[in-house]
Amino acid sequence: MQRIGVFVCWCGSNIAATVDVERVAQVMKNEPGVVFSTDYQYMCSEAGQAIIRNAIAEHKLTGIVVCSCSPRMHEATFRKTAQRAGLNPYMVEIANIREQCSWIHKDKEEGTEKAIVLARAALAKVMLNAPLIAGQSSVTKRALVIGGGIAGIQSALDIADAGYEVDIVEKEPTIGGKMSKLDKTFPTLDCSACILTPKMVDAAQNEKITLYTYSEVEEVKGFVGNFNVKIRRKARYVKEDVCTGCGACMQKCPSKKGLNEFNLGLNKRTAIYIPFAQAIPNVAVIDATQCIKIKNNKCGLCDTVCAAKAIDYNQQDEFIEREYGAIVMATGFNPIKLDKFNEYSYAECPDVITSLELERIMNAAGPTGGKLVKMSNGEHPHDITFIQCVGSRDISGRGKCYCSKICCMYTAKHAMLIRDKYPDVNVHVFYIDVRTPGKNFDEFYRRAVEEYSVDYIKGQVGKVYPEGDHLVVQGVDMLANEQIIHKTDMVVLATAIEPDPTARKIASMLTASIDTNDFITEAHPKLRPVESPTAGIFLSGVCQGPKDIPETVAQAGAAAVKVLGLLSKDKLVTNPCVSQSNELLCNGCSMCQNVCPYGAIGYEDKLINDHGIRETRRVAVVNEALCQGCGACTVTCPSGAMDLKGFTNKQIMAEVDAICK
Amino acid sequence: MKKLAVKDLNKFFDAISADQLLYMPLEKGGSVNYGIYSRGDKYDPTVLHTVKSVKDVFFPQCESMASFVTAGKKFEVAPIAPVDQSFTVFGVRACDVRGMEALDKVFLSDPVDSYYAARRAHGTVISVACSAPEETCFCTAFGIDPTNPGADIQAVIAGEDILFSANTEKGIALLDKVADLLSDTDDSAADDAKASIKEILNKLPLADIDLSAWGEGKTEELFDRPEWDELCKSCLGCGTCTYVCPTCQCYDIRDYKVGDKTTRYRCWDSCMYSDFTMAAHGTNRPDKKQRFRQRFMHKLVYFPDRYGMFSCVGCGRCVAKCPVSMNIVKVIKAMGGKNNG
Amino acid sequence: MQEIEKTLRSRCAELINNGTCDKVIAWDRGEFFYDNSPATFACADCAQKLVYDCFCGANLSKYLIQYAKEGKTAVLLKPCDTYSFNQLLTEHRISRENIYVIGVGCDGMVDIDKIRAMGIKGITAVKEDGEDLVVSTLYGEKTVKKADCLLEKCVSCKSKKHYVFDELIPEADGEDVKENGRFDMVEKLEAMTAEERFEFWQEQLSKCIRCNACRNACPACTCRKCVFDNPHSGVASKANADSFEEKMFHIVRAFHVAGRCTDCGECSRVCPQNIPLHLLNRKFIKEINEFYGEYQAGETADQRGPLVNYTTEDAEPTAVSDRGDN
Amino acid sequence: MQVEKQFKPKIVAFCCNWCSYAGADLAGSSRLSYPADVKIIRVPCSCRVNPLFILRAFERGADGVILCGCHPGDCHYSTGNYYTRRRMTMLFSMLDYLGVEKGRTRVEWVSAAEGVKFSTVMNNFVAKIYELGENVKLGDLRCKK
Repeated sequence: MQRIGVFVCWCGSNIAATVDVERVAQVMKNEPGVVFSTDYQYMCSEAGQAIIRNAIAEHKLTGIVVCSCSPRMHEATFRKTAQRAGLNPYMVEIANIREQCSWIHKDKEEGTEKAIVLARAALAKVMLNAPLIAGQSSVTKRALVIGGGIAGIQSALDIADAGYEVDIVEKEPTIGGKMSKLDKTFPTLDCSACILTPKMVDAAQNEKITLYTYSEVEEVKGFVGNFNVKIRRKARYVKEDVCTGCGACMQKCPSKKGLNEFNLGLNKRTAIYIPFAQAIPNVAVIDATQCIKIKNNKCGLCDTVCAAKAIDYNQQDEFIEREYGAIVMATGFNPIKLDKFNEYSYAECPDVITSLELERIMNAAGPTGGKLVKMSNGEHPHDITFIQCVGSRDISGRGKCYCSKICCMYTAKHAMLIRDKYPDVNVHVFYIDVRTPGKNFDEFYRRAVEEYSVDYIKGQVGKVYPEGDHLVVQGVDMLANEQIIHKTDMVVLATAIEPDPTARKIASMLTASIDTNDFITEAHPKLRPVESPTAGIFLSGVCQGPKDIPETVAQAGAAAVKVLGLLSKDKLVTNPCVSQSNELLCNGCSMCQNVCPYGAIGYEDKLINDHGIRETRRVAVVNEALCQGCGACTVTCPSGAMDLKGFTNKQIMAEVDAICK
Repeated sequence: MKKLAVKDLNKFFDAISADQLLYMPLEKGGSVNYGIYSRGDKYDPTVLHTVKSVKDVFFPQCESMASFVTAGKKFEVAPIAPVDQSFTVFGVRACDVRGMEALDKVFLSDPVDSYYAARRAHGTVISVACSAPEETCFCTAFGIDPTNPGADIQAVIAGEDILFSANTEKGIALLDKVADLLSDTDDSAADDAKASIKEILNKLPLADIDLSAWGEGKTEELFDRPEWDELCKSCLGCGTCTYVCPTCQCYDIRDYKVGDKTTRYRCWDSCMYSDFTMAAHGTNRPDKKQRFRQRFMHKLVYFPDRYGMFSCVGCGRCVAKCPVSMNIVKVIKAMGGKNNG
Repeated sequence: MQEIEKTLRSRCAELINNGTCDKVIAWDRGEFFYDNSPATFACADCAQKLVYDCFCGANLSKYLIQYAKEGKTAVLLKPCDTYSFNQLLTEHRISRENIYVIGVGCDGMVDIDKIRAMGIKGITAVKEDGEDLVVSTLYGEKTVKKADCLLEKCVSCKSKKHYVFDELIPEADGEDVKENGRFDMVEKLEAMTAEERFEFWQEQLSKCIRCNACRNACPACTCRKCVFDNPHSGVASKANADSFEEKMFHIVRAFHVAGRCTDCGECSRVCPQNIPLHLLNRKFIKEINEFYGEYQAGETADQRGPLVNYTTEDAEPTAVSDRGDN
Repeated sequence: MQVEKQFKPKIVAFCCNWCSYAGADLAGSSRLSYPADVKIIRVPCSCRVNPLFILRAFERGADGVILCGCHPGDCHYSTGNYYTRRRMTMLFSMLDYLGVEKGRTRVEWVSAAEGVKFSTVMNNFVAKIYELGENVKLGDLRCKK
C-alpha cells in the first residue's frame, strides 16, 4: 500500500491568491492513500524542501504529490528533494496548480475546486507509480555547429579552445555569414571585416575545428550524446584541398552573368568565383548554372589556367556521416523578402535599397568600391531617406509581428557614416519608435541627431514612388501631425529580419521545437535561453531571436559552455520513462517497430514460459538507450504489451478517472 | 383448461402487465430475446427460441449486488436488495423450463443464491408448447415433452386459440386475475394440437441421440479419451454456447469503480474463456482442450454426478449458434453410443 | 462444386502421401448438411472426408496460428481468406514456409438462415444448380436464386482472385469484383442524421451479449491476450452492462483491427445476435481509402498498414468534424 | 421538485509535454484565462494518447475531450503527431458514425510559443461543449450520479 504525502505550495500569492491552499491540503489529507498533507509558502525553497524531506522520513512516504507550479519548472527540483530523502525520484508527481489553475482563474472557489481535482489526478497517478532507475548512455566527444556565421564561429572556437573536436557545417562556400557583409559595426564604428576575419582564420587554423563549407545537414538520427549526422558536401567542381585561391580562373572565366551573392546581387561575378577576398576557405567554387563547360561542355578555360589542377567538372555531391555528442544551431537570419511591400517600389526602383545592400555599397570591397552612389545611374545622391520597421512590428500579416531589434541602431550608424563622409547629403529617418537599449546605444543615437543633424521624423511612410530622377516619399509626421511629401534621391529600407529558411528544416531534423516565426524555441525563455528543449541541441545567434553582434557572441559563448558541460561527461543519465514490452502479451506483429522513430524496437525469438506453456515466440525488445519515450508504440500495440514507464496506460486512465469523477 | 383467441393475446398481456412486469420474447434489431413487455409489443408464436434463454430473466447476464461508497477515508457498504416485486414470464419453451430446473439445483441448494431465489419466488412462468420444432432440437433425448412444457401455467396453441392450464398455485392465481379474458374449454383441442406436434418430433434427426456413454460416474472413462484432442481443435474459445445455453450458470464477480463509488456486480462468465476462474497464481485451465472438455464434462457427467440430471436440455441453441458448428451433439456422438453411428 | 470437392479430396490425400504436408486444414461435415465445421485431416484416408460445398463460409486462416506452428500444414483458402492469410504473414503470426496454400475457387457461400427466412421449412438438403439452389424439404423441392441466399460477406464479395496460393483448384483463378457495393450500407448510414445513426447502433449494439464470437473468429484479432480479457490492462470487462461497455468493446475492437481488417466478414457471420459488425470495419476501410488512398489489407504480405504510416500532408481530424452535419 | 442543476462540463485535455503543455504554461504565465472546466493531463507526446483513454473519459462522464500536440512537422519525437493525426481522424470518424456529436472531440496543434492560441482554443472548445450540453450518448449509466 502506498503512503502518499501531499505538499501544497502557495508560491507566495501566486497560487494562494486564487486557490485556498489550506483547503486543498485539508481535502487531500482525507483522500485514501494520503498519510500526510500540508501547505507552505514556497515549497521549492530550501525550507519547503526540508518539509518534504522530513515528511518522507517521518511518515515513511512511498510517494509524494507536490501541488505547485508547472512540472516543467520544478519537477526536477522535487525529484532531487525526494532522492535526497531516500525516495525514488520517480515517485514524485506534480499537480500544476499555478500555470494551469491559479494564474488563469480569478474566482477563488473555482480555482480551489480545480486545484483539488488536479491534485486528485496527480494522486491517482502517483499511487500507480513505480520506482524507476535511470540508465546511462555514452557521449561522443565531438560537437557539430550548424552555420558558420559569427555565432557558429564563436561557439566552435570556444568549444575547440576547451579541447574538444568541433565541426562547422556552412551552406555557403565560405564561412563568415552576415557579419562578413557588414561595413562598420555599431556603436563603435569599427570595421566589421577587421574584427571578424581574424576569427575566421582562427577557425580555419584551429586543429580541433573542421570546416565543411558549401555543405548541408542532410539527416540527423540519434539523441543527446549520440547524434548521427549525415552531411551533404555539395559539388564545388573545384578540389578544395588542391585549389590555392590564386584567382587566375576568375580572371579568365568568360561567363560573367552570375549575380554576386556576396554583394546581394548588386553586381555580377564570374561562374567560377571566390565569394570575397578574405573567404575561408580561400577556394574557388563553380556556379554550375552559369558554367559554360558544365552546361554545354564547351570552354574549360579555368581548367586550362589552373596551375594547381584543382578543377573537376565531374565532381558529385558527397555524403559523410559523423557522430556527435552535441549540436549547436547557428543558422542565422536573412532580411525578409519585400514582395508584399509594393508601396516602397523596391522591385521597380534601383534607388530603393535595403539596409544590408547599403552595407555593401558603403563597403570598400563592395560593388561601388565604397562610394555612395545611386544604383540607377551612378550619380552622387544629395538626399537619402531611411524608412524604419519595414516588415517589423507588423500586424497586417505581411511582415513580422516582432521587433527586429537591430534596425534602429544600424540606421543611426548608416546615417552617421553618410553624414560624416558626405556632409552634403541630407539624411532623413522615418521611424515609429527609436529603440536604443544597450551599452552606449542611446548616446550613439543622440550623436546622430545632435552632432550629425540627422532628420528623424516620427511617422510612417505610406508610399514611395519614382518621379523623374528622384523618388518621392509620402509619409506622415505624427508629431507635427501633417502629411509629408518628400523628394529624395535614395530610400533605404530597414527590412525586418527572419530566421534563415533552412532553420525550419534543420529544426525538424533535430526535433527541436520552433515557434510560429520559425525562431527556435529555448528550453526556458529566461533560465535556459541557449538550450533547446530537445536535449543536446543548443542555440547560438539569431536562430533563437533577433540580436546584435555582441549579444550573438555572448550567446555563442554560452551555448559553447553548455556544450562543454555535456561533452565533459563520460556518461549521461538517460530518461527512464521508456517503453517496455511485456513478453507474455507480445504478439510479435512488428507494428510497434513500424512507428518507432528511433529504431529502438527489435524482435527476438525467445523461449517464453507463459504460465506453464513453454514455447519460442517472436517478441519485441526495447533498446532503452535508444527509446526516447514518445509512446507511439504503446498505442499501436493492440494487446497492450507495450507500455510506457512513467506514463503507463493505467496511470493515464487513473488520471482520466480522477478528473471525470 | 382455459381458452383465449390468439388475436386477443395483447389483451391478456395488458391485463397481466397492468401491475407487474411481464417478460416475453420480443424482437429488437432483428433478434428475439426476453424483454419487458410494453403495450403494443407483439408476440410471435412462430419464433421457436429466443437467442438468450429465459435464464436471462432469472439470472440476468449482469446484475449489481452491492455498492461501496467512500467519503474521504470512510467506507460504506450498501447492498442491493433482491427483487421483491411479482413478475410474469410468458412464452417459455419446455427446454427452458427444464433449464430452470437445472439452475434451481445450483442456486436454490445451500448456499441459496438470494438474488435468484427471490426472482424464482416472485416470478410466475407461462410456458408455451413448441408448435414447430427445428432440426436442431433434441430435447426429447432428455425426456422432455415439448408439448407439455410444465411451469406454473402451460399453454399450447391450437389453431386460432391458445389454451392455458395452470400447474401451480401461482399459476392458478394468475389465471384468476385475468379470468375475464378467458373461457373454459375441454382438453380435446389441445390434445389434437399436441398429437400433430408429436408427429414432427418423431421426424427430428437428433431425436434419438444416444446418451448412454454419458452420465453419472463416467469421469474416469471419458476424461482422457483421445477424441477430445480433435474435437477441441475447431473451437474458437468464444462464449456463444455458454451464453445462449439455458443451464450454464457460471458467473464472475467484478467491481466497477467510478469516483467514490464502487459497484460490485456479477456477470455471466464462460468456462470457454481463457481468463475463466483466473486465480492469483495465473493458471486456470491453460489450454483450449481443457476448457473445451470442461464444458461438456460438466453438462453431461459432473452435473449428473452431483444433481442426478443432465444439464443439457437439448434446446439446440448452441448447435444453431456456434460460429464453427462445433457443438454438444458432435461431442455426445464422438464418445460412442449405439444409435450414434 | 462437387467436382472441386472430389479434386480437393484426392489432391489433399496426394499431398499427405507425398510428404508435401502432414495435415490439411479444411471443412468437415457437421450434423446437418449446412453446418460444416473447420477441421484438420491428418491422413490420406481422412482427407477423403473433407467437404467443399456452398456451406464453407468459415475462414480457416486463423487456425494456422495455432496449428501450423510445427510440421507442414496445407490449408484450403477461398479468395477472401487469402487476404487474411497475407495479413497474418505481415504480422509474423504464421510462417509461409510451414504452410502449403491450396486456393479453392468460390462463387459465394450460402446462409441457411436466409433460406429459412423465405419461409422454407423442413429443409433436408440444398444442391447447387448453376445460379439456383435446389432446396429439398420434407414437403418437396423448391428452387431459389442462390444470389438471394448468400452470406452477407458474399453478397458484397470483393474478389474471386486468390492473393496467395501454392496451387489453385480449379486452376483458373477468378478476378476482382469491382462493383461490389460493399460500402452501400455504410453510405446509407452516413446519410442519416446523427440521431438516426445513434438509434441504429444503439439498437444493434445493445443486443451484444459479449460472447466474443466476433473477436475469436476474427483473423485480425490475434492477440495472445485481449485487453478486454487481461485483468491487468485496466479495461478488462465481461459484462454487457448498462449502456457503454458493448459500444466501447466494439469501437476498440474495430480500432484495433483498423487498417488490418481485410473485410472477410467473419464477425458478422458468427454473431449470434446478427449484429452487422462488418459495418464498423467497413467504415474504417472506407475512411482509410478516402483519406489515405486505396488500401486493401492483406493484398500482399509486406504492406505497411495505414495506421502505422503517415504522410506529412495527411488530412487533419477536422476533415471529419467539418463534414456537413447530418 | 428537482432543481435543474447547472451544467458544469467535465473536459479532459491531453497535452503533449513539449509543445502544448508548454503552451498551456505560457497561457498561464501570460494570465490568459480559460474556463476551469478544462483539466489537463500531461503526456509525453500526443501519440501516447490511446483512443481508449478518450473513450474511457467519455465512459466516466467527460463531456468533451481535446487532444493537443505539436504542429505537424514540429513533433519533439519527429513523427508522433503524424500518427496521432491518423488515429484521431479515424476515431472521430467512428464516433460520428455511431451518432455521437462531432464537437465533443477535437485535436488542436498548439506550440510552446502559442499561449494565446492555447487559451483561445480552450475557450472555444468549452463554449462548444456548453452548446452541446451533457454527454448522454457515450457515458456509462453506472457513472451517472
